[in-house]
Amino acid sequence: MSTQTSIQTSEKPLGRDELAQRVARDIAPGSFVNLGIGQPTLVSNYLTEEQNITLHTENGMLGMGPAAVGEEIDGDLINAGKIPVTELPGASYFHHADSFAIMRGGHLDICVLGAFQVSATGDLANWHTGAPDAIPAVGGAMDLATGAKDVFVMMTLLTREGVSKLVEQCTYPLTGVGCVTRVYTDKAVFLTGPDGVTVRETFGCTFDEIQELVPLSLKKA
Amino acid sequence: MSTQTSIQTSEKPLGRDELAQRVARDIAPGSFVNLGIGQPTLVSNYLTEEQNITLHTENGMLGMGPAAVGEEIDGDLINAGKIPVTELPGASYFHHADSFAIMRGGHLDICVLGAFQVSATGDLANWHTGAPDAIPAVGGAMDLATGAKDVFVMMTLLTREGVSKLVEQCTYPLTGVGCVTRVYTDKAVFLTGPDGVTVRETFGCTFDEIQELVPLSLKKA
Amino acid sequence: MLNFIDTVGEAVAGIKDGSTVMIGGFGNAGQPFELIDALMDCGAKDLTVVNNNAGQGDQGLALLIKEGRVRKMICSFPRQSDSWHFDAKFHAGEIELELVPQGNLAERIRAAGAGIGGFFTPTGYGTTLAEGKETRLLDGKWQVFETPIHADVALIKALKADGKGNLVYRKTARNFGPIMAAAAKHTIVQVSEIVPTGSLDPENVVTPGIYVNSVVRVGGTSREQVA
Amino acid sequence: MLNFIDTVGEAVAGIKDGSTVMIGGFGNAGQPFELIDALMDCGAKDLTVVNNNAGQGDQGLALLIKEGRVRKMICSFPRQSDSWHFDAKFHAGEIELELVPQGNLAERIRAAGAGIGGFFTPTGYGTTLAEGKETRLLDGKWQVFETPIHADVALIKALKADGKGNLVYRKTARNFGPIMAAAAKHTIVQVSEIVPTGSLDPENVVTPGIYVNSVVRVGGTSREQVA
Repeated sequence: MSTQTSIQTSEKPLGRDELAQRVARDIAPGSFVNLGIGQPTLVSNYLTEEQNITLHTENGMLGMGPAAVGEEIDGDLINAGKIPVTELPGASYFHHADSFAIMRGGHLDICVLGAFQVSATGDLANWHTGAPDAIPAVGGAMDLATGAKDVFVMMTLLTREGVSKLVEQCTYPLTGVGCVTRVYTDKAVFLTGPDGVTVRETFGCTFDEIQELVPLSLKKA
Repeated sequence: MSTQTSIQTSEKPLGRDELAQRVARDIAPGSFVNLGIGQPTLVSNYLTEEQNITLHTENGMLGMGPAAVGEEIDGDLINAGKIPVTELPGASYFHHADSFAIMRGGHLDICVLGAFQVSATGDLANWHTGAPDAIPAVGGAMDLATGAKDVFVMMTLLTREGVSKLVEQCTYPLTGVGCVTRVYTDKAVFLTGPDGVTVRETFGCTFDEIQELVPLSLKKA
Repeated sequence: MLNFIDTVGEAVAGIKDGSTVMIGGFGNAGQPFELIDALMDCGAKDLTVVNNNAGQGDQGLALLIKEGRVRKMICSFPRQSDSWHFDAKFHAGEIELELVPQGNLAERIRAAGAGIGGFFTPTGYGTTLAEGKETRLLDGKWQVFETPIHADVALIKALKADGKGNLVYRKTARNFGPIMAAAAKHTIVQVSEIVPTGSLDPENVVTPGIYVNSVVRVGGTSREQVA
Repeated sequence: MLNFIDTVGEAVAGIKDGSTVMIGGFGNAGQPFELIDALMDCGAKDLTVVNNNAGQGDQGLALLIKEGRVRKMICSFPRQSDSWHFDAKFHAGEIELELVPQGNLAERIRAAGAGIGGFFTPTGYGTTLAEGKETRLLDGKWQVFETPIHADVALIKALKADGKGNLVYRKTARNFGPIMAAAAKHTIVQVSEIVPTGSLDPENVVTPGIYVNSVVRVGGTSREQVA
């Protein structure tokens, strides 16, 4: 292993918006994409018209546009986070079973999800803290995790307590097994798969510094 | 058993059209009905406007109208027998999985089918002669037989050779098990079910004459 | 048999204690508030309710839960910022929860309407929500056996009905309506408008009238709010 | 990835020997004759074809069968008054037949598109078509286990496509189109008209463009005939 910083592509760790921009840039033109509730929704702000991305929302729509403002707000047109959104030309509506058939049948190119933890083999934990008094709520997370061709995770690499969320094995309840293909964090982008975890690029730190933070053996891209 | 003819409701055996008329009369107002290919199709000629029956065709339509004539003929609007038909006000079109969901989900009140044989317990054989060189073709027969709330069979009671088609056990390959609820024939109407076969009415013959023809023990209505 | 009914009260009058009731809607979109209010008023209790959520704020399903009329919720996402009535009942141990991944919820409802006795899906495999369930390797993926969710009654909201009970919906308010209509023994629909038979294009009907039993027009201002 | 293609020949050029090809249509309604002719011309052989029927008369699928290009048919109703080419091949032992009840055919195709690994259905229980299949008592009915039918390619016909590949169909020509589009890895659609994006009402789109890979406009006189 070398400490050279050839994969360091930014002087500083990325902020939430910079990270969203990075994810957006990596989405192939013409893709059909579902952006999870919360941080992943920011990605839509950085998709360009040339990319020609079609956004899916699990509550029954392809061709979702930006958040609705002012007069556009319509209680019958909301996204999975129950936020009023807009409709782009070429949109379509369908019922819930048809909407989840799109997700579960492997038709989405990419979904972007938040996470509590991702394991070395791409297991995802993002729906439940496991706390005994927490009310569990899963929504469409398991369907997205299992059904999309590529599952991208967006998260900070460390918890507020400084513990890595990229782990050997998840301690939080799983959302899906071996489903995550990429992990975008403030400090690095990781590729996950059956062969282990590869660091594709780092932000404001070196590969070795990332390796210090993460309790599993990393490979360099 | 008595030879009195109180259940004899016609002086003569019924012709195909009279039988179709009899079936039509027995369909409850407001019903959703699928009429099988061949003889059952005749039933539609005798449904009245007051009955408000909605016809389903398995190739994707509710609210099917009469056969198309002249200018009405449209290759995109056909019935399950591939005959051009018409569309009534209040019709709807849907794809094949949705169409068969209507049949298989138990939503049709009645389907009317032809038959080679019906057994004492309501088994139906109507899709295959079992001849070794015959090319089998099943279409939607098994779905209708299994899915409709009531399965009415229309057939002559006897084969050309004079053998009863109402039998103790079917010798032809089955379409469905215990699915037939009524059998309309030229000589009598039978109710079938777990309790055996009941003769509801006879046409041009007595109960005892029917019992002579049919190789299973019949009950009188 | 299709009936056009004058009031939401009459429409829900036949709902019995102990029924399984599907309620359409995702958040507030497509939620039949007036029918839920009527269900509240009719007094039916000991209900099993199937809905994506477990009520929001102080209205509709949330109120029904608050009043202790719901024995069990089958849903995918009970916990929301304003789901305080469900939260309280749940923490008090006064309501049962069957938590179902949203796609399984939709597919299980669809299965009930389509006469499917059960199916295998990869969703949930290896998670606590599949614990105790049969699994099988199919098409190279481990899958979990799931069964249909049937209901006695569905309460849904559509935009328009014609005289045959054919329905069309509006935007993402469509959501669970069509599959719940097919899955329930008795489907009650509130619509904004009843139009003459023949005025809906047969190509565009979303729920054919065969799935609809009772239609009630709900006039006046929509109570829909932005969540 | 969606492409608009100038000719049916280019549209089918990528179909390889040994492919499983779904072909839409019920009788002649919705059958993509021009795409089938192009498949004939492109020379692909050893095909497994999924269609409700096994060709009629001397055109389309019937011709493909006559020329010995179809190794196996998966269909519900091969025997028709004018299915002489299939009949001959079948009696000569030169074509394999998987006979599937029509509702199982539709549901198995739908399952492939929806990511369902298998399902139980009462259809076919106790018949020769369920011989050797797993059965199970569910919801009080004996049911048979059926698996999805996936395909490499679907050839379907729709009325219109917009610039996003969204499709609408016409009357009973819709039939297998929407479910085959979802079940195949690569879906090729012939349409009568390509319309600007935004001109199809989003409420009325039947097949969303996500299921469509190649669109080719077929002009001229329709070859549809009344069966």
